[in-house]
Amino acid sequence: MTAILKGYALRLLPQIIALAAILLMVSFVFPGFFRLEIQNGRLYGSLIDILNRGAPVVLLAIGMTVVIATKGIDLSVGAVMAICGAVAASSITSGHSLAMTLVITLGTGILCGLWNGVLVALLDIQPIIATLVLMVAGRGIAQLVTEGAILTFNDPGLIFLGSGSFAWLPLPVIIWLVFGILVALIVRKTALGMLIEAIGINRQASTLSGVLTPVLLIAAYMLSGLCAAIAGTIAAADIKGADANNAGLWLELDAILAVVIGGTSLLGGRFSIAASVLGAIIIQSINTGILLSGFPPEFNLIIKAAIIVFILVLQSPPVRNAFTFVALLRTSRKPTERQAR
Amino acid sequence: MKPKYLPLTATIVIFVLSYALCAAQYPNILSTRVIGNLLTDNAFLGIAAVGMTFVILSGGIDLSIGSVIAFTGVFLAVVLDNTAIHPLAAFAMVLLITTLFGAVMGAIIHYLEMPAFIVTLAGMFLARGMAFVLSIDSIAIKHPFYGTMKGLYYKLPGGGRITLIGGLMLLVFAIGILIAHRTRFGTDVYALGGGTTTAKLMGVPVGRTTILIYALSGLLAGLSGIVFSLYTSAGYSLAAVGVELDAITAVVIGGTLLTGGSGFVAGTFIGILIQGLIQTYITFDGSLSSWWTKILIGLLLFVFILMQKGIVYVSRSERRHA
Amino acid sequence: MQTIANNLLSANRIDKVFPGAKALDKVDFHLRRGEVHALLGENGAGKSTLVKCLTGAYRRDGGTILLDGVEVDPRDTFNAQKLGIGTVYQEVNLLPNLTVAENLFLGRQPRRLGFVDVGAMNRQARALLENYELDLDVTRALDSYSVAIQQVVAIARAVDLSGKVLILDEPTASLDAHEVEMLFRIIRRLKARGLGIVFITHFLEQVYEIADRITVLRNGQLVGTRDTATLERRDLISMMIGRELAAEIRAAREEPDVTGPVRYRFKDYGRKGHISPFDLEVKAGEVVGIAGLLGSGRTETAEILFGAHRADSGTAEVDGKPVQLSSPRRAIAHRFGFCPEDRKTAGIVGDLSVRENIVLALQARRGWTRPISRTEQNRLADHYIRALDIRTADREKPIRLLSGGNQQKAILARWLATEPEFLILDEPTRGIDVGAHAEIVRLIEGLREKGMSLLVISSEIEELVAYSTRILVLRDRQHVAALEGNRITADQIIEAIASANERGAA
Amino acid sequence: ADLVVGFSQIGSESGWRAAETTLTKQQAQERGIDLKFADAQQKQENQIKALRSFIAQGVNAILLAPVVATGWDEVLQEAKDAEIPVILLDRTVDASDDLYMTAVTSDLVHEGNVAGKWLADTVAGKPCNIVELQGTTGSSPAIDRKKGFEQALSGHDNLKIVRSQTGDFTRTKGKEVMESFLKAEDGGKNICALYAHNDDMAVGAIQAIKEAGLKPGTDILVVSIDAVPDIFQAMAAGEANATVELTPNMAGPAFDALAAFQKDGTMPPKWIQTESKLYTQADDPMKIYEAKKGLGY
Ligand SMILES: Nc1ncnc2c1ncn2[C@@H]1O[C@H](COP(=O)(O)OP(=O)(O)OP(=O)(O)O)[C@@H](O)[C@H]1O
Ligand SMILES: Nc1ncnc2c1ncn2[C@@H]1O[C@H](COP(=O)(O)OP(=O)(O)OP(=O)(O)O)[C@@H](O)[C@H]1O
Ligand SMILES: [Mg+2]
Ligand SMILES: [Mg+2]
Repeated sequence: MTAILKGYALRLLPQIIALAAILLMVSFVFPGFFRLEIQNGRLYGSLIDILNRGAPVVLLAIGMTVVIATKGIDLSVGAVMAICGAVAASSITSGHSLAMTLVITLGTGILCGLWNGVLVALLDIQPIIATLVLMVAGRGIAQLVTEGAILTFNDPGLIFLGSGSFAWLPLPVIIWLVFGILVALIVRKTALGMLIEAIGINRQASTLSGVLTPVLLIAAYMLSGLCAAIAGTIAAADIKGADANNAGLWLELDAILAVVIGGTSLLGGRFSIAASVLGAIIIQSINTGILLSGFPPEFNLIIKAAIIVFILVLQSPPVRNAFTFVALLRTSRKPTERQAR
Repeated sequence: MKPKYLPLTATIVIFVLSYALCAAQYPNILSTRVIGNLLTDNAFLGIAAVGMTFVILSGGIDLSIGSVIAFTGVFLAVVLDNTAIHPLAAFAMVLLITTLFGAVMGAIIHYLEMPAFIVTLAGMFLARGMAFVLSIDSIAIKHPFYGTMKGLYYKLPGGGRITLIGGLMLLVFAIGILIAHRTRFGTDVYALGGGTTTAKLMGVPVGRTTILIYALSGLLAGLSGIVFSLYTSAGYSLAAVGVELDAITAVVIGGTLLTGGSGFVAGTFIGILIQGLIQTYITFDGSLSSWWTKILIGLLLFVFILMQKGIVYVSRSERRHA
Repeated sequence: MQTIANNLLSANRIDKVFPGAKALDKVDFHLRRGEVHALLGENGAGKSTLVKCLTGAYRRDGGTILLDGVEVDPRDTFNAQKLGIGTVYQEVNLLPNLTVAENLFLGRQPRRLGFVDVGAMNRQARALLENYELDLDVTRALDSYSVAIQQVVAIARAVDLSGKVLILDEPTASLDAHEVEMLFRIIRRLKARGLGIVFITHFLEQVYEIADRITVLRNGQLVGTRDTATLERRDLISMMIGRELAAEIRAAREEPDVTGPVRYRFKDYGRKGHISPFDLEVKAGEVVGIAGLLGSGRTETAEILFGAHRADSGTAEVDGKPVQLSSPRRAIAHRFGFCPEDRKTAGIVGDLSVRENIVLALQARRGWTRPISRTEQNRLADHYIRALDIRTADREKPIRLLSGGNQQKAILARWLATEPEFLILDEPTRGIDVGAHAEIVRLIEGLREKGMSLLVISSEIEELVAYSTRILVLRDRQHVAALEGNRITADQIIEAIASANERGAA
Repeated sequence: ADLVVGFSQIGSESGWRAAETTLTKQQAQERGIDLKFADAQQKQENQIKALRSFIAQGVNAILLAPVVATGWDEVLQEAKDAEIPVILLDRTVDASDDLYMTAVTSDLVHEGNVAGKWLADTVAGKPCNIVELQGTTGSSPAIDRKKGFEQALSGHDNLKIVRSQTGDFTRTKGKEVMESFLKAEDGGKNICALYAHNDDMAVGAIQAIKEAGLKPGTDILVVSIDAVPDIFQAMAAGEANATVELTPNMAGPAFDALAAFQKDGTMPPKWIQTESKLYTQADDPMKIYEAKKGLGY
């Protein structure tokens, strides 16, 4: 058990170090960064903002991780967020109950995922292109629902999902924590994780071994759709309105980036949901850090790019190997002796 | 017919059919003006897409080209606005920069073994960030040389024009085809797409080829940026957002596999024309709301991919049964 | 002194360490001009690693390499090719998406005015392949040809590249007797020209037929180099496995009696463009061997039985009940198992561990909601690692890091773990060393005795004779003959294959 | 319809623009004009393509809402050669003014100026730290509205912009950026006013202010631009203080000018400026909200 935990910690080490470094850096440019206080019955502070604002990307990254593990990619998540936000808003304003609205919204997200999954798994269209279709059309569909305007609503229940709090934490944070743990458990406590990895590494061999490839592939995209739906609902609830034009715009790239920072290969295979979540939080820390720093906005992109490049270079195989090599040198005696046997 | 030509043929067939369909509804689409526009308006996209084709053939992807186009435009505008440097010299400078930019991305991809998607995504942020830092305003380029170049066109009967930039795109495609199919470098690109490890075992200089591929893509993105600045006579840091996705779409519609190793530069040309046709059709129709425009573009994209799959599938199975 | 001067290629004290494994430990290897030098050893002994160190595909961790008495240091394969070392690596290592001609001339295409002269390239490619009695459309993509043909193309490329040294790592694994004969003719010709040839194989007959000297590796260490003429086969085997081999495959067969009921019945089973409709009945406790030339449709037969390709004609019955075998999953539900021929693309799941690869099919059958517990997985993996003698540092090693033969055993383990009732094996002994080879043949016999039905495809006719209770012969994607009882002899099989062998003309 | 007019719209990136599209279509329908609508999805190249297509189709006139000021000379020249009048909507271009018939626009700099003046008058000499939510970096409204606002502030040493970041014209970003402004400026105690380049960002920021336990409109003054319906709701609730209207009905005056030109060749003035009207809480915001609600904002 401890060995497994240790392996887990080791797997997440690069992400944890990167996160710590960024937080430290931000605290240099903005000294009050680590301050936390309780206000209106919830924790209040920049750290909480990061967790809270990161919610959409964290959620998208959870689904994206599984899709990428199957050697796919889902470019449509941003658009699906917009669709689902629009659906939620229009459902609640047309008088449906909150429960009904959630069912319809999450159902819509899953349906979008089903569409992507069918294109990829059954029609055998390359994932980037298959999901590009919905990426392009999806925002149009969302606008169709809202008719181009920002569809506002006042339902306190729905708004609570975006800006309420529970146990001192903002609700979005609770949602992604619970959902992330749930998905990670389902994936790791069943055989799903291994089967998904097998598909991502060698689809043909997996099919020949009797793995239900098409079903699992479709399920992966459906999960991604569900994640986008939750993210879309939160994003809409947060601003009390569905903004079909801007909700989730370009977030698919952030989600993919989060997965990669989390160390999951874009070529599919081995994945870690916890690492992707950390990746998403890293990205949000950069974003929040930039906002707190007070640099002029022209520099936002360059700063973000530079930090990301730096993190990824540190994580790249040659650099990592160089580090492990140094580490190995220190403890070199033992393994070689075992070899000789 | 060889199986490898199937997707290309399918694309051509689809293009001709859809052009005929559009023309049946709006005969004006057959005018030389529309045909000339198709070339001129898509020139910058076409040129960038040639680079993208090479990148995708090698199994990579380049997300930075849209930003590089914007950067090029802003750079030219700033240089021409503030100095007395001749545009041609400025062109040379900017092409050098973008080529180097591509080469550095290629080197990072190869030596640090990082996925192209991520490296070029960072490149995308970086190039646009540089454009912002140079200037956030849109700057008009008033140099007389630009006017001269714009005055160069071949007038077709019926009012259409083959402009300098339209012609340049055709030239780039021709050279691209030549490089892809008639040089060792071209074959090496396909070889990388077939599998880096194997290519390496077979003696392909993987590092050099990777760097060259992204340098080429950077060069062509720079050229595309020059064309774009000629097209709009301006530099603007928010220009050409999402061009990389358009280019990828054109490459894929043109029958190139995103996994690399299979496809044609010529196919990309048809892909560009198909995209241009979709847009022309939508403007001719003129009754779609903003959202239906998006939905229709997505839908047509889907239909094209489906038709292509269909044609390839049908002719494969026919060959089997023959 | 004399011998050193005579050495074309000398490797001295080569070291290579992989994380968790010392693949080569101060290995010496000397290749003379004009000799065929066999490099032998068990699966995982380090043969492929040595070759890769020699050609720069791997950077060695220590040692020197001399070519023609001059120290060389090939940094990559391109470099090695320039030095005149041509190599066929284990597993076909060509590019499936390029044309045959491009594969042959990659990196050295004939040019005119700086541009590749495609016409000349194709012409030269055709000329080159004529030596190998292959009449291919060289402008077609390589992957439109079978593994065997790809292998021949790889050999042709390596031979053409080798100015001084030719290295062949298990080139004959997927070749039949005819192709092997042809390859040997070419090897002899090169040898006469003074090339040094390194030849890796697990077929000892071939070693004795062609090799002048033999170097044996075991566990990454040099055991010794001997002249073939003076080395007894028994001694060679004990050099390789470090002990006496109990028994090699029997050449003669004892007659097993198969009296069980017919369990699997296929009628008119076929698929257009793949394999002509055939009838097949398999009894419990029966091993049906399938023989035929390359591309005769053996693999296709196996794939269609397993549902990897859907049959478009005919019916299938299991125990008298009609069944639909429309997908591997369905077939597995009826307790079929299938070890594919192409382990790289259809067998191993490279990044997963040996353990996960072994439990994969079993887990897939149980469904994702019923995970096999970690303890159970460990037990299964350890059991088969021991039972099949899979050489791996531990069960958590990614399978792609195992040597070729050990990968093959792990795939076999994957199927045995599902306890199948009808097991289809396509070239199960390809790339497997003598010791293991004998084990697998014994395993097949053991499984049969337990009442399992097997269908085994192999290019090794002796092997088929040893374990088959019935043999089907295929030609041109048709089932043309069936041999039973005492008609199962190597001669009879060869005759059946050859009786109307138009392929020779092709 | 006898009059065919092509309309190249920038896109549908905001509620304001959707309203402009709706109104343009309405106005065209009322006048019996056949409107050919093309959405450019925020891309200039698409607008140029659309214009060329309109010319190829031979429309009678073109409405253009240019995404950016530069780069229009060539295609406008083509339209002129084809004798098709072009009317610019809501933004101008950097081209010689004989290339288009007229421009119906508001003055973006002036809008910022009006907002700044209001703020200067309201705080009346008291020291005031302002935070600014900019539009999309590089977009002309962001640049001009910033410029106008700063012009209005010059000479008022008591007014200081302490933080300025982009909120991309969206509610989400407006809220997120405001949250960090609040953190950075001592929980918001340091901030006296918020200037947002559009109402959407202001609406987002108002939520952030409320969630931080402050009263928008009282603790922090809120002034923004556009006058979309939702800001009137906020004003009615006392959470926003002022907004500067950018009317979405640019097409009405444009079609009027076009009709006059068609009838007897009257050339309209080169610039038809729409009013930049300031609304405050004193203007019965709920009534305006009701009136504006149906316009597709
Ligand atoms: N890249 C690698 N990383 C780690 N271990 C490796 C790697 N490549 C090979 N090995 C290990 O090195 C040992 C030697 O492998 P090698 O492929 O040289 O064996 P071989 O003699 O060619 O066997 P076979 O006859 O099965 O092909 C094996 O134990 C293998 O697991
Ligand atoms: N001489 C040939 N010319 C062209 N194609 C061939 C030739 N031989 C085989 N092929 C191709 O290879 C495939 C051979 O089928 P299959 O793999 O079933 O043969 P096999 O008997 O199992 O041979 P192998 O020992 O290579 O596995 C066919 O699909 C065919 O297209
Ligand atoms: Mg080997
Ligand atoms: Mg076979």
